[in-house]
Amino acid sequence: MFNNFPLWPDRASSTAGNVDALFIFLIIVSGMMTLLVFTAVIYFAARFRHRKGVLAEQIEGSIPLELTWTIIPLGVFMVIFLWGAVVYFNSRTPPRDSTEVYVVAKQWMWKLEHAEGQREINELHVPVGRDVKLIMTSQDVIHSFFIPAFRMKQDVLPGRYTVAWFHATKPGVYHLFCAEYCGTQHSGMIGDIVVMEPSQYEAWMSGSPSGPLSATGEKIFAELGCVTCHRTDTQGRGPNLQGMFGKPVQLQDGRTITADENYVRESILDPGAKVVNGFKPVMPTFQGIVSEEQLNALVAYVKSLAPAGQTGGQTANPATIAPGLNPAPVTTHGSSKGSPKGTKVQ
Amino acid sequence: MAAHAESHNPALLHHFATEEQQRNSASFGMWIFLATEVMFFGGLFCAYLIYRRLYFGDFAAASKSIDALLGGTNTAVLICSSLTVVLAVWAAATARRTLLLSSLVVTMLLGCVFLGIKAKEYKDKFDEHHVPGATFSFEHEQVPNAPEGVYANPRHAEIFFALYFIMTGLHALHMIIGLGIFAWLLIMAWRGRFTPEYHTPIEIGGLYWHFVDIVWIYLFPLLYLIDRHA
Amino acid sequence: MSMATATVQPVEREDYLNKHYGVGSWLLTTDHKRIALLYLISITFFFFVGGFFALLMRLELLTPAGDLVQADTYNKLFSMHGMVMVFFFLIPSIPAVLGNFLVPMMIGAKDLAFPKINLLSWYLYIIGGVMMTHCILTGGVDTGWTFYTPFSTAFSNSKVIEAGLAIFINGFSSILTGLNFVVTIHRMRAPGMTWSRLPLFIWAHYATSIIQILGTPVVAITLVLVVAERALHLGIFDPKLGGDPLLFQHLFWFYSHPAVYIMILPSMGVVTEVIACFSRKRIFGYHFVAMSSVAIAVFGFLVWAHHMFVAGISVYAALVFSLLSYSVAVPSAVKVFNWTATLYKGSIHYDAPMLYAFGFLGLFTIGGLTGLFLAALGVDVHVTDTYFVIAHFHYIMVGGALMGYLGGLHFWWPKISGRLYPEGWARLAALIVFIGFNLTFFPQFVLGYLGMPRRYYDYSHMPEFQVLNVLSTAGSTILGIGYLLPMIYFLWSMRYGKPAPDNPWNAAGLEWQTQSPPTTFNFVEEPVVTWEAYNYDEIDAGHKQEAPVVG
Amino acid sequence: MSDHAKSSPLKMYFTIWGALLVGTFLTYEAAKVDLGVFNAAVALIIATTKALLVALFFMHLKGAGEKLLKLVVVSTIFFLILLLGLSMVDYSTRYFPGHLWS
Repeated sequence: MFNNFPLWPDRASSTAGNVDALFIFLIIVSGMMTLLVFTAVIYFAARFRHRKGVLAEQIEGSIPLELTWTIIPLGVFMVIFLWGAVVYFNSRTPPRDSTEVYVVAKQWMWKLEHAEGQREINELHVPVGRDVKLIMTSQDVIHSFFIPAFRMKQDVLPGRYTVAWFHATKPGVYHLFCAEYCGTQHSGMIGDIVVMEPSQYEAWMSGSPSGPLSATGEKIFAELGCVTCHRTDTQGRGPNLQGMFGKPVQLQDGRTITADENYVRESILDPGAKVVNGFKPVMPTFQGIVSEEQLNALVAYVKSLAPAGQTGGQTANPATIAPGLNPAPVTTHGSSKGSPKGTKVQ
Repeated sequence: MAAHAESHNPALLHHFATEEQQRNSASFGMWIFLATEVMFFGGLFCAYLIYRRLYFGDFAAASKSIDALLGGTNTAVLICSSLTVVLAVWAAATARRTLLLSSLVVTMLLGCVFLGIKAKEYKDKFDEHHVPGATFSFEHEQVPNAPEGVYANPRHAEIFFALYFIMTGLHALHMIIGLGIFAWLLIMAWRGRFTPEYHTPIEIGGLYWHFVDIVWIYLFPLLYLIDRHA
Repeated sequence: MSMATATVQPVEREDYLNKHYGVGSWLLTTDHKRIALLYLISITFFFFVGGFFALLMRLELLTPAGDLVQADTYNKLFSMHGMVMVFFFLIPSIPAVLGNFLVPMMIGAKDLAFPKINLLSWYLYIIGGVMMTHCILTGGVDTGWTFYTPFSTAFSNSKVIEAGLAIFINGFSSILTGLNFVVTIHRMRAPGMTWSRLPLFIWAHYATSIIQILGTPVVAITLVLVVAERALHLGIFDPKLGGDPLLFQHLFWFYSHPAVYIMILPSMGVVTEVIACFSRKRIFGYHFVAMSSVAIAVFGFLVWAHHMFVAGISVYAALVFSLLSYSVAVPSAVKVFNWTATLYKGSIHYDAPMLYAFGFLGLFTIGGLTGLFLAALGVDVHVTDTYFVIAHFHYIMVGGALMGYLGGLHFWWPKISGRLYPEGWARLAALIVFIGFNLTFFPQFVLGYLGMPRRYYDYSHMPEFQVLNVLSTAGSTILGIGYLLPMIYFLWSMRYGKPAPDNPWNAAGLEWQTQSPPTTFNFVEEPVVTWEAYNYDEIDAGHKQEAPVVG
Repeated sequence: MSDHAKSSPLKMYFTIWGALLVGTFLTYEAAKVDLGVFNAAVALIIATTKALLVALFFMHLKGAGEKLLKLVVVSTIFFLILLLGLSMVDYSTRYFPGHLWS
């Protein structure tokens, strides 16, 4: 009956249940408060309506009452805050060993590239029951990567990476929206998230001939001549990148930072900004020389140099992934690689 | 508050009960206006502090290219003008006509000196292609106190100069408005409109001038003196 | 409630409306009441302009396909709807019309402290308004009312600079109004009008003015930076040039979140007056209601980044701002409870202003409570930038602020115009607005949780959203009729309405002790206040207040 | 202006003027000395002292009969600090080591 008139969105990720639980709690709390106020207002309005000869009874106020309705709501609010914070923190912290997907947003399309090398546009195939981490950036304005069924949203900014993650629990095809207004075709910047059973996903993956993204990165790394300085010994003019990713790095100015995706990105585009201690600021900028996609490949390559287990990247073994938490039957066209747009599983 | 205070003074507006009420309202209004001005500049200071934190070395290099001596001189000029303003208020309150007129004139002269030095500074920046825009260039500028060969990122330096021009430009605009106000005060003082009982416009104009001075007191170290030590 | 009708005088008296004639006497007036009327006319114009854009948007969304207007047109519609409604209607609405008219009268003053600055405010508003209108007529602007960078600075092909400058100039109108109010409330109170005797309408305007004075300049300078960035490519907000687009959002929301309280606080003030009058009672917990206004104004400045939870700010900052967001919910809740308690053992009349106040109570409660959803981090991630947010802030800014504005306009119309509006039509309009509003915006909560993003003009790939959108569009036409009705019968009443007595509601408050409409300087003699606010017990017991009644 | 102000303020005005000039000189000189992170702190402390001198004595905040003007100044500074401080909360923790990406 509700095919055309849904009242609740699909719940297809591990986060979705948590968000829904808090949402339902909020509906109950605010429903009770609304009921309280409405009942009181309607009752008082009817009971104390004007009658000839009956004067209003003046009441100045009551400190105990004021304190009651200050402190009780405050207590309730703090519960909501804590609960919301926990849900948020979990939804913002990608687990280790996630499968990684690089997202490049542009007016008005989503370009997605799996760490394994598959490229997609406005469509993302993911397996059920696996943590997927999105490393996202924009080529132009601010966009926002929004999958309602996963209760997941993250703005995608130009000039830096933002990160989001999800763990799909139910095979199917779900909406992908751009949620941050981005210009003329904002409402056309939509796509499909295709969640598949692991076996089907493997089949889909193997259909693609290209190598992993880090291999592309390695090629670019060689073509741009990065290897001449970033050597695998300690003699290079630049730091040795082996095993560097994810580790703390001591900078020239004394600060220590973690070598994360944004740091690698910044070091390629603005090498002078955060020079590693003991090295000279001799690296030229690659701003305007590498595209966002090439940048992603380079980042993926640098990450692949890290010891296993540090990043996930290619280490996640599909065979070890448990089936979805919610082993619902595979729905209609969750498996087809190029599922036609506009046909959705609800 | 007496309902019918002497309403002989032509400067007392109809809707005020007393002159005191009118004077207090005017100065209170000015202070609130200055609160608005603080937040107006506050947005710029916020942007400045954040970028200074993110791009400290680039900001330091850009800051070093500005002539701090000119900036320091301008600070002294403004402080002197604040003194003459306060003298003008005192002269008006004590009916010293000559001191009042000369203080106003000197204040305006100092204001012009400030703007002149500012213009020289702007011209230098223009000649050095440090004005943000198509001709901007800040290549191979050494970052102070960094190893040899660490150059400022021109794009970040451009943000510094953008903020420098907007902040000092807005300040200079306030100076020009201040000069207009003081020219008007001078005319009124020349015509003998101010008495020890009624000189609110001088007080209020003075508050404005001092505020512009205070803004500069912060702008000077923040813009001119980042990481100057050798 | 017609106890005071006997005081109507048959002879025409001199008042602020008939004292001078001619266009010049209006355009050069410094009378706060005439300036209030100038504002009333100009904001009504912008209200219907903004409303027209809203109706077009709702019509477009009737069907999933983008068939009525083009994508760019739709983007301009919602952008200009937002800018016109926020900056040219809601922010000036109650302060510049009802506040301008009533603040001096309620405290027993002849005028605002700076009448010429008051007139200047209106001219600044008009200059900004003319620029905005010119911008609309010559192509419009498509950045959304939020001007997010780098879209607004480097990508939009519309008239961003003109719109930005229009709002910049208009901002000074708002600042000067707030400045005038604060000085007036501090310096111009009549003898005996102590702070704890002030009507709560005054307290609300005092709190509003704080925000106008301290918040508006920040958005003004931010818009200057946007304009400069767009014209000269400085890089301050442009990531391509090393800037941080989130800095824009911080600066923008530093004002634009408190701006919501500029809209809702005066409305709360109106509702407080109306509830006290029509339940014939002193307000329950006067000091708590007064202080909660100030608390809302101050706490309102602590919460701005809750608009940015998914924008890429640090998770730690998100935690801080989420926690602080609840601080503003508490005083709002306190107000609702105190209004409700005021009804208890009252003697409640159901005149049209009271119906609007009831409507306000209901809609503001829902709007406020759904704010809790948005402040809760985990839920905000899902519902931000969806129709849930749209529904939430319309419940506050239209359900709350506009209901209060209409209620206040009805309540003080006899004082403003000297005429009575038709009560039956007014009650009908209040009912229509309430029903139309809920039908328009309640479905949008559901749409939002389902995931429909805001600012979409075409949802043909999501046909499942259509039923709710149809409901919403249907509601919006009802709402449109509800808003058109008061304009018609107010205009009608100016000519055909019954002459209003000086105090038709038998209400407390100094403004009701003047004649209707008041004379130019409100009072013949400076009133001396010897009674508490809302002394309805004394009024209903037949005690006369000893303020001078003009006439 | 009250009576006692007739003789005393001139001396006070010139003293403040001198102090302000000295402060300016100090700011300029202190910037040339390497004080590490304290360079900025020293500059801001001197600037704030100077601003206070101007506000208290030249703008007559000190002698203002009522507390209202002081309240305006204090609350303005409070809101300015809110603007600067709360936006810094974001910027100083955004690249906190060890969150999100690790």
